[in-house]
Amino acid sequence: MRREPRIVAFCCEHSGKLAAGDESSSAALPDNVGIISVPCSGSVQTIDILGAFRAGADGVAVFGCHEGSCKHVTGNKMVKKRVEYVARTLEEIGWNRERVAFFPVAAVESKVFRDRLAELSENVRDRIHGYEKCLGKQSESAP
Amino acid sequence: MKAVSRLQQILDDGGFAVTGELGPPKGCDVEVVRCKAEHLKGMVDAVNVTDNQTAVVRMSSIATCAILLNLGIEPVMQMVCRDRNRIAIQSDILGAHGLGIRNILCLTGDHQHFGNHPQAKNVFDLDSIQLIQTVKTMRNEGKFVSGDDIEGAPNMFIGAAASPFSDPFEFRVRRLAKKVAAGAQFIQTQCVYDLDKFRKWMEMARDLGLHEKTHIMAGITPLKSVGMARYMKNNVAGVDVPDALIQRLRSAGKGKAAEEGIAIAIETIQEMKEMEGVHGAHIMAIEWEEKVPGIVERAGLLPRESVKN
Amino acid sequence: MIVAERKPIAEIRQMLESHRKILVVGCGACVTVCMAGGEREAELMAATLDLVFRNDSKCFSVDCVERQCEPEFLDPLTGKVNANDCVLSMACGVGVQTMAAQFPHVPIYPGLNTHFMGRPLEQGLWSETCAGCGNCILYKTGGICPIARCSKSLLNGPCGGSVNGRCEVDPDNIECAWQLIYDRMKEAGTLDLLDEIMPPKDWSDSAHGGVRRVVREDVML
Amino acid sequence: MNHYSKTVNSGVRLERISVNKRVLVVGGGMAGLETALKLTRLGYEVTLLETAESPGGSILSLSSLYGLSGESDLLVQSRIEAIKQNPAVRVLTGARLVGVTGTVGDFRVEIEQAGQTIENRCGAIVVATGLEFGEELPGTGSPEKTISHKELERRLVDLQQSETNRSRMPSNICLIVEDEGVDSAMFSASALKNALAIKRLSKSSVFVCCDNVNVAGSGLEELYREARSEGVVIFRLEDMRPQVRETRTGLAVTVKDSSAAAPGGWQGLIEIECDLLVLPERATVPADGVSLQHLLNVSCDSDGWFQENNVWAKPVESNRRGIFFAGGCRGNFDVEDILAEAKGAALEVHNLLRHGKRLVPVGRVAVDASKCAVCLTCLRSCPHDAIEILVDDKGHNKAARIIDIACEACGICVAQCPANAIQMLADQFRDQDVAVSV
Repeated sequence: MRREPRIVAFCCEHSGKLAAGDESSSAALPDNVGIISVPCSGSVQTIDILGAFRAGADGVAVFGCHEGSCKHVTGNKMVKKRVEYVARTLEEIGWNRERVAFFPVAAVESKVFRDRLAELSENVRDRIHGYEKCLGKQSESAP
Repeated sequence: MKAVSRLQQILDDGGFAVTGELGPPKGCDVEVVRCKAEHLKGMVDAVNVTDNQTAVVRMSSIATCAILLNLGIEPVMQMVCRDRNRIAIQSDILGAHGLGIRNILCLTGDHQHFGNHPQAKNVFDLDSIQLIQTVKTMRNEGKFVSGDDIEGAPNMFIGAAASPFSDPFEFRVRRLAKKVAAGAQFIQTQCVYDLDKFRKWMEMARDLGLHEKTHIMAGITPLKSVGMARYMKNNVAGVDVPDALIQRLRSAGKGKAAEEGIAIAIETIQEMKEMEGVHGAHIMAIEWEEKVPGIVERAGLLPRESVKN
Repeated sequence: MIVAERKPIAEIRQMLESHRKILVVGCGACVTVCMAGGEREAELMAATLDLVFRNDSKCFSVDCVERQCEPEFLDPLTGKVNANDCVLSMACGVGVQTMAAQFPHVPIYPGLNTHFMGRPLEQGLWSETCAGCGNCILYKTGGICPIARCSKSLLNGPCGGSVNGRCEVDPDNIECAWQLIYDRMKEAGTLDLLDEIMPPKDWSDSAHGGVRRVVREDVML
Repeated sequence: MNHYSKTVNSGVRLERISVNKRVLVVGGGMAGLETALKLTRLGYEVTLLETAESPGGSILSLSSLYGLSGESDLLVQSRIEAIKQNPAVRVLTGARLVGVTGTVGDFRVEIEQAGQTIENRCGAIVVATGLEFGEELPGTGSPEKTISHKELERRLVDLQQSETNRSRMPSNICLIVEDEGVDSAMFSASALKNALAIKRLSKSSVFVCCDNVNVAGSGLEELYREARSEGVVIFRLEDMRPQVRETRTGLAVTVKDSSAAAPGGWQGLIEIECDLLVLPERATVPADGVSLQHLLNVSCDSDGWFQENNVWAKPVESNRRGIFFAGGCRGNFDVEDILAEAKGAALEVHNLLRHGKRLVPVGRVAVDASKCAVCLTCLRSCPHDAIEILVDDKGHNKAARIIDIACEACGICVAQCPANAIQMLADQFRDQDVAVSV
């Protein structure tokens, strides 16, 4: 049976978290998405992202403020570089680099937030099904 | 001191010397050497043989020099510090002398990064100035770098290169002075296109009296095309082709650029003949040896006087 | 400090293929500071390998010691090392070898490529600065080492490949050390020092003289 | 799977920390003067630094640019007087800020005045270093026919003084008012004022090319009408910068006025023949403003103005708590804006230092000194300058330390530390959270 890709979204509490809305908000988030609120996207460590994959996530999104709007000035720029580093590491181990992405979003851009998540889910979906088919045969076959 | 080579004889006698250059083949086909040598024979006083230039593996400089000697051409053996330590360098100098080679041009050598073995480990045990000093000590004092005595010292005419167009410009002449102090008897410069800058450099050299302590020969490389001129300007460190020159090649029109390049080379040589302290021209016709006779002739440098050792 | 860099995962993967229980050990000294093998990087390495081998039922554990190049700091690790099949050391080559000497019966693998002695030019960018040649000449060259910082280790001035202060070997990334020396000494009014010909260097004090040692008998026990 | 748990202990507490109620204001221009006055009214003692020999700032030399009536002169003069009378303000002229250490509530500053270095302590710093106008004009290939607005004003003064100068005024004058998107009432107003002056003093034709005639200011609407009725021709520039080319007799300026364009037909391209072109000078950050940015370790935008346009920071706030900006140093031209900012900065300072005490959460972020390699990564990474290196009695570095009063608990240092030596104790997610969310 086809399952939805599991997505972990690290969300800056000044932008991504607000864009995600809370449980009472009208447009609820899909079940396959887990939100983790962070004080600044710049506090998301490389190990946290890898940790999410180890815990079984299929894709990881980091939502931070738009360029020039980070409350902590450089946090979004820093995490962008870390996300790129993880993407390269994923590539190195034979995974698809598109499993992880940084998305700039403003607190009010609730739709953008959902669109980006949907994008990531789409990117990841095909991969996981291909991957699950080969499970047990080859270890590195996760595309 | 008695001249050890025809080149030294001409220079010491106050003549305007002409040297050519021959790049050994990337294989063991001696015919290639003969063919190139044929163009140069009788047209120049001596022929430089490059030592794995731009760090591309070729037939060794010493062996090629020996082949030239057999063809009746006087070689200038180029030796770089990139590939040999002081043991190999001194050993090769002894061997070269044994084969009858009497001119040596001491160079640091291009970095292996530019060649066909960028993975190689370089040596640079000595630098070019230390190499000059080494050859001089071997000849004058009969001693190796270590201070050990040589049994039968090599008698070499020692040359060095100068790069007037590299940076820092003001340090270039000081470095030349160091080479002369180390024992360089003749100097062959990097190709000259920017005559104004060269004149300035010569003036600085004359201020230090270097033109009387060594024989400076100007490097001449005829440009084949606009593309080559641009390449030299942008990609070869220490070569500066003025825009006016490139424009001149361009306006020569299709198929005429090569002819114009040769004309420029001839004019440059003629300028050099008039410049105080310049004692010769070193013509580096890269893979274009067949043009050398024409250049030498049209520059009014023929016949090359026959000097006996 | 000693500057190192993580090895490609593919190479590490090959080393570890046949082992099941793997201990990744970081080092708290130079490689922590150059972001190559500290506790954080050791954890990252384990996490990455855990993904690589996710279907191979391997078990990774992580530890970090003060300095891997000192046996005393390795003693507390003995139990852990013995409980594992092999060690992936995230130290420089010195640390890896100290570890290998300390635990002769356990395979010790290097997780890093050790590059050079250098300094950070900015956060995240390190440059080679000392070649450890054993005979310092910095007092003659304006405090800039031509052996480590000139591509040809020239001692008597710049070669013809110096253009606009850059080295022709890689103009974008390498400064011409001799231009730096020249500028510095010109500023200091000590250019005359450069006119002296530096004789061929005695390389016997450097790596070319055989394995080197430094002995201080007065501090020996 | 193998878990490495992060050691977490909770121990965040609130502490009352004393803060210094003296405030340093850097720059004695309109913004600095106003901030100082407002601060004294709120009960603070102020040290006011001015590099020049007397306060007043660039507004005095630029007053004609601002001035519709010379009122800006008065605005400044009255404030200078008020400052002089005020015992709570210590004015240091000919003085420069040369060193800053410490953090909010307790900055230690070094001031250089007449070759002497004065040390001072303060709880907050307000930067009001202003702006300057470069004389450099974009090249048109015809320098003698191109002048700055400032130069035009000099000529207008000559014109007023002598009849003979009037006949020498070129017959066609074109004024361009646009500065790469900077839309300021000051620019358009001064251009209109000057255009009107030319009209009244000579027989010249005057054209004004303007991004947007800004009439949001007192008297500006009237000025605009007056200029129009006197025969000043105004073009509105849109999506095309004016193109200037030389002609045999003078200059030709091509502008595109879309309000004149015919839909689907003529695009509104108009060529103005003129023999004098007046271009706006560029406003720039003065050199000492740039060095101040380094000294204070505050961020600026790509043009060098203090304080990037950041939605999270209030206009006058910097990335460092306790350091504020006001006025021209932020790229502001407008007198009203400058005064409003000065007030804002004073209130922010008040908010921070009131009661001389500040309640600070302590221990949200903590350094494990035994793990710290003193690699300086956190020190370099912290956007708020809230990290220092602890030093022992002998001056040896021991470990990094979080300066709680300046810390914003963003977690960037935690993420950067290669030794895992910094922990976030509050509000931080754990690995378990990740596992749960998956």
